[in-house]
Order: sequence, then C-alpha cells, then structure tokens
Amino acid sequence: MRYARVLCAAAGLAVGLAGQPATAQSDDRTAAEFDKFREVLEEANPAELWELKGEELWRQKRGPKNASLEQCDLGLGAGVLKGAYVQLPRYFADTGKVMDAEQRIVHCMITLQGFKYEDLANRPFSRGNYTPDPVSIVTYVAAQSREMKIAVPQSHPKERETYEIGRQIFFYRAGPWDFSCASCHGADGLRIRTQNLPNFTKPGAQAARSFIGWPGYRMTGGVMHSLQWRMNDCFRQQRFPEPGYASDTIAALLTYMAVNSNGQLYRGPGIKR
Amino acid sequence: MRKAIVFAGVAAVAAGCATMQDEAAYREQAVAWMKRDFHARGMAKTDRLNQDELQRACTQYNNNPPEALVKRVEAAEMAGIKLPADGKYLGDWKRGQRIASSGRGMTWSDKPGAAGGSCYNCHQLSPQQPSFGTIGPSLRGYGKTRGYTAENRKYVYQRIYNSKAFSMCSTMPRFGHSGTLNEQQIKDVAAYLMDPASPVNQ
Amino acid sequence: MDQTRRGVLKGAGTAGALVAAFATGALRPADVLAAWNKGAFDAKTTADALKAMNIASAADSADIVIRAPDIAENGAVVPIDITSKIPGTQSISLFVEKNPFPYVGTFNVAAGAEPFVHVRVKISESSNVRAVVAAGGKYFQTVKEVKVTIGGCGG
Amino acid sequence: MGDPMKIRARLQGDVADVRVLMAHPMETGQRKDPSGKVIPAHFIKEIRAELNGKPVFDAQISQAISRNPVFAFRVKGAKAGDKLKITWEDNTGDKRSDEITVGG
Repeated sequence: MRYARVLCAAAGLAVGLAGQPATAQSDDRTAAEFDKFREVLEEANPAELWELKGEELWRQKRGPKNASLEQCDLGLGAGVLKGAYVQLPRYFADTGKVMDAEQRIVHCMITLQGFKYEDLANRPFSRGNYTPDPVSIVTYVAAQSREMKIAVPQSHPKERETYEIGRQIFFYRAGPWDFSCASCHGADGLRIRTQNLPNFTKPGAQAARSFIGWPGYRMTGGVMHSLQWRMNDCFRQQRFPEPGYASDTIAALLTYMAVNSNGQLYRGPGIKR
Repeated sequence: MRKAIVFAGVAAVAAGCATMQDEAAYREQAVAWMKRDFHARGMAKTDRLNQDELQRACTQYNNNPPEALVKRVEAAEMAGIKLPADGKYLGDWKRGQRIASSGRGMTWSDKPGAAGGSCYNCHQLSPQQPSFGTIGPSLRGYGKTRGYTAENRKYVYQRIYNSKAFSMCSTMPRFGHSGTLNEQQIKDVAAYLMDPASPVNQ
Repeated sequence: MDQTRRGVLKGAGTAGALVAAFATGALRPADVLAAWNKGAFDAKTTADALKAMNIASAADSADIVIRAPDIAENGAVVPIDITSKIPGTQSISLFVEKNPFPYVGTFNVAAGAEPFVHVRVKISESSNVRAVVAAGGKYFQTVKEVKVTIGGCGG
Repeated sequence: MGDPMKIRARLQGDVADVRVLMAHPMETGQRKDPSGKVIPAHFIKEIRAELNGKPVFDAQISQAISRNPVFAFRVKGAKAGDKLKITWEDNTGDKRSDEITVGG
C-alpha cells in the first residue's frame, strides 16, 4: 500500500500530459524490475522439464506405425535438429508450402507415426497437468537452437509470398472491436496493463522480443505453451473467431513475425507471465 | 552511409517491395486463408472476419484514409450513436470502475452479456490502480482537468459509444455500436471519468 | 517434536523395515514426515505459525538479506533468495504474511549447505515476506515488501 | 512416481551450486475446477538432498511454493564425481528420487 502511494505520486506528475502516453518514471522502474527478475527466473526455467519430455517423445517409437520422429525433416535434413528451429517457418517441397515448427512436427507425427490431425487438434493446448505431445516436442526442438541466430529463409517464392500474406493478416482489422494484430503490436513502447508490447512491424530486436522466448513456460497456470497457443490466444483477445490449430494462417503470421526477427539471437524456451 | 543502406533495406522488407496491386492481391489471399482456417467458437462466429466499410478502409489505407472518406464515415458513425432518451449521460462511477477494470466481453470464452470495457488495458485512470496500459492517452483526472461541463459529459458518452465518430481509424473499440456495453453501462463508465467523486478525479 | 519417532525411523534403516512398520499399522506414511510442522503450516497468521514453531521472539538482523522483486510480475511465481550471514545459521524459515497460510517452509542447511536458499512462491496479494533464521539456539529475522500487480489483458 | 527432476550442480571451489526443477502441481486445495468442485490439495511437503549418501540439505514446505517448484541451494565440501541425490515426498505419500554426478 505504501508503495502504491509512492508510485502514484510519481504518476500524478504526468497528469498535465493528458493526451500523451503515460510514461512516468515509476513505470520504467516497474519494467526494469520485471526484466531483472525475469532473468532470475530464466536461470532455472521449468521449461527444461518439457525439454526432457520432448526428447523422450522424439526418440520413442510411438503411434499406429510404431515409429520414432528421428526421420522427421525439419528443413535441414531428416533428424537434423541443431539450428532447425531458428530457420522455421520455411518452404517444404514435400507439402509444397511454408510450414512453421509445430505444424511440421504435427505433419511428421501424422506421416511417420500415423497419428490423426483431428486427434492432435482436438486438445492442442496445455491446461493443468495436461501437456499435448507436440508442445513438449517443439520445446525440445527449440532448445536445440538455443543461442543461435534467427535465420528464417526468404529465398523460395512461396516463402516471400507467405511473408506477404502473413503481413496482410497482421494488419487485418475486423471483429466487434475492430482490432488487428497491429492494434497492440504495431508501435514502439506500448503496454497492456503492465505488460510490454513488442512492435512486430519493426524488423530486428523489437520484432524479435517475443519470438526469442517461445515456446515459453507460462507462470499463469504453470504450463508450457508454444507459439500456436500464443497466436490462438491473441486472436481470442482480438475478438476474432478461432484459428485452426497448426493452420496455414498461423504459419503465415509466424513467417511474418519470424522473418522480422532475423539476425537476432534465439534465447531458447523462455518464461512468460 | 551504411546506416542509410540498412534502413532502406529494412523499409523495403517492411513494405515487402509490394506494389499496390500486389498488396490487394495478397490481402485477398490472406482473407481467403483466414476464411478457410478460422472456425466459430462460442459467441465468436466466422462472420466476424467480414469487414465493414470502416474496417476495410482503415486496413486498406493503413489507418490513414483520404480526407473525404474520413468525413463521410465519421459522420455516418456519429449518426449511428443512440443518445440516452432521458438526456442524462452519467451513471454510477462505482459500477463504471468495475466495467473499466474488466477485460471481459465479446471473446469466444466469454459468456454473452459479460460486459467489460478493458479500459485499464490501454489507459491510466485511477491513481489507485498502478497496473494500466499506454496504448491510449492517460485519462487520469479527466473530468477535473477538462471541466465537468454538460458538453464534456455528452462527448464522453459519445466517445465511449463510438470512438470512430471522432477518429475514423482510432484503436479504441466502438463499445455501444458493437453491443459490448449497453446505455446504462456506457453511462457508468462515463461517470467514472466525469463524476467529481470518482477516484479518477482525485 | 516427534523427534524420537523420527529417530526410530532412521534407525530402522531399510525400506523393508519401513514397509513392515506401515503394514503393522503402527505408522502411516504421513508420520514419516514428522518434522513437517502441521500446526505451523495450518496457522492463519505469522504470529500463530511462530508460536507453533516454539519461536517466542526473533531479533531484527541486517545480516539476513532477502532478494525479491519490489513489484512481482506474477504473484503465482515470485522468486525469492534468502542469504544469512549470521554465523552458525542452521535453518531459514519463510513467511508470506498476507497469504491465507503465511508459513511457506523451513530450509535446513546445518548438515552441509551454505546459509542460502532460492525458492519461488505464490503471493496472493501485496505483502511483507519475512525470513526467520535459527542460529545457535537464537532467532533472527528480516522483512521485505513485495507488491503484486494485475497483468496482461485482465480477462 | 512423478516425472524426472532436472538437477544441475555447478562446482565453485568446493561448493556445489545446486538448482533443481521438479514437476509437481502444488495444488493448494483452495482452487475449484470449472465445474465448481474443489481441487484437492496436492503438494510436496519435504525435500532432501544427500551428497554421497550423507544428508546435506532438507526442507519442509507448504502449498505456497509455486507449481513446478524450483529450488537452489549450495552444498559445501563437494567435488567432481560426487553423487548428489534429491528426493521429494508429497502429501499423498508419493515420492521421487533422482541422482546426478557432480560435474568437474
């Protein structure tokens, strides 16, 4: 309570600036405090528990075809994991389209192991003690690109086209609240409540601020989430209908965001509010 | 020099080196993908993907449509605002505070009738709530600073009802127009901003 | 309390002996955790928890350092480091005063660890956190305030 | 039985900097599921660490410890090749032990 008063006394100074975004000194302090302790939390991230689980799921013979995922090609050749995550989404000749990491893993689970898309899409997000297998697997795969540079290719025409489609989805305003992704993520230095909003339209460090920490262990609920969930929940709050799990729309959106993150270091599975 | 080249490169990527025709074609493709890939859930039906004229123009012109279009659309949005029949624009600021603090309403996980304004997501309001967003301007001390006038009361009601009547491509939702908040709820939020007793004005 | 029973269990040694003890009904699994102070953990206030731990008083000490955020991003996971520089530190106990059950736990370092612990705790609302250190039969304490905010879209 | 813990021990001189991640719901017993039913308390009550079989650290904890608990502590007198074993036990009597070799 005492702190609240201190904080608000400082915020009070900004009253004369009505019409300007409120950026009282205390808010910067709050952000700095969050960043500092985010680092403390990252020193030992429960996400590592899902890396272990994902590795097991990658190697185990599973599914109707009793096969492992070790022959899964994530873009760098069958079974090559090192650096694969930071080069996704990318074009795959066997499907003729650009696919993101989890979409490709789901594709492998279907083609190599014989799982059905409908079953995987039925309950695709973590809740309580339940973690869908693709989430654990993508966490493991992502961890094999830790501290590597994001280098999502734009050499194939389909990759450039998918980027452009993703960009159009990003700026598409619709729904009862007239929101697009850009409503919250199209300018620098904004916050929702106390959460900083990365500007995904600004290639480089800004755009990468989210991408470098997903998949992420989410403190709310204490569950592991991938970018599939992040996109899904953004559309929920955007007041849109629900996007299909591991759909091409999500892959396009992720292509836009990932390409804009190129050149930045991927930090590995992160920890999120 | 080097910086300039990098910047030009960045701009080219951001613009995607796409011409206006390309843009329109990509947008058409994007819409087709979304219509194929999205499904209805809860109250969020797929018709939400259909843009109205305002949404289409704001998307097409990157939130900066031609002047004549802005004038016409803003006038139409203004004409659609239903003012309270009793001529009173302010309700109960305490109820307004609850609405302002709630992020509920209109998502596929909300029950119909869940009415939140999500005001704190974007605006600073009461000094007692340090957790506020900065997407919109600070509204701290709103009535006190702007004056508790009849004109301002009406403006606040209208602005919450339909922000786009004043700024066509505003980020702020059209709370009345979209049916998110009803007349009484808009009055309550207006009171939160305009009642001298509201914490916003302390 | 229950020190003797704990001693007996330790003395019993093998898992087989333990199983036998359970089987005879002489012991239930919960009894193995005899050192888990139910009275303290069930207490609704820090004062009552300390009473249940037979801690009559604790002296304020600058030699205990709590490192925790002034404002926590998420009350579900608040990282807390506690370091004691008090010679002969045996244990560090932690309390979140505004939680429904303030007593979080006791970390015993006497057997072979440095007087330090890092934990992550749930804090239900803005609160003082209190660290109580046992050293040489005496108790010492320090307090730090942690604020908890609403984040995200709030819905 | 629970899922495996993730244990890391980094030597700094003769002190092992130990971090341990545990997979556990740490249910408070105060939350309700969507149908309104109380979710029963389910939490780790005790953790113990042994270095080459000798107890070095233990804790008695409550449901106020965050879900999927993380602990760090510093074990004295450790050297490369030592066996570090960590055990947790919860309020349902479930327990799990994992062991690592302290790295050089």
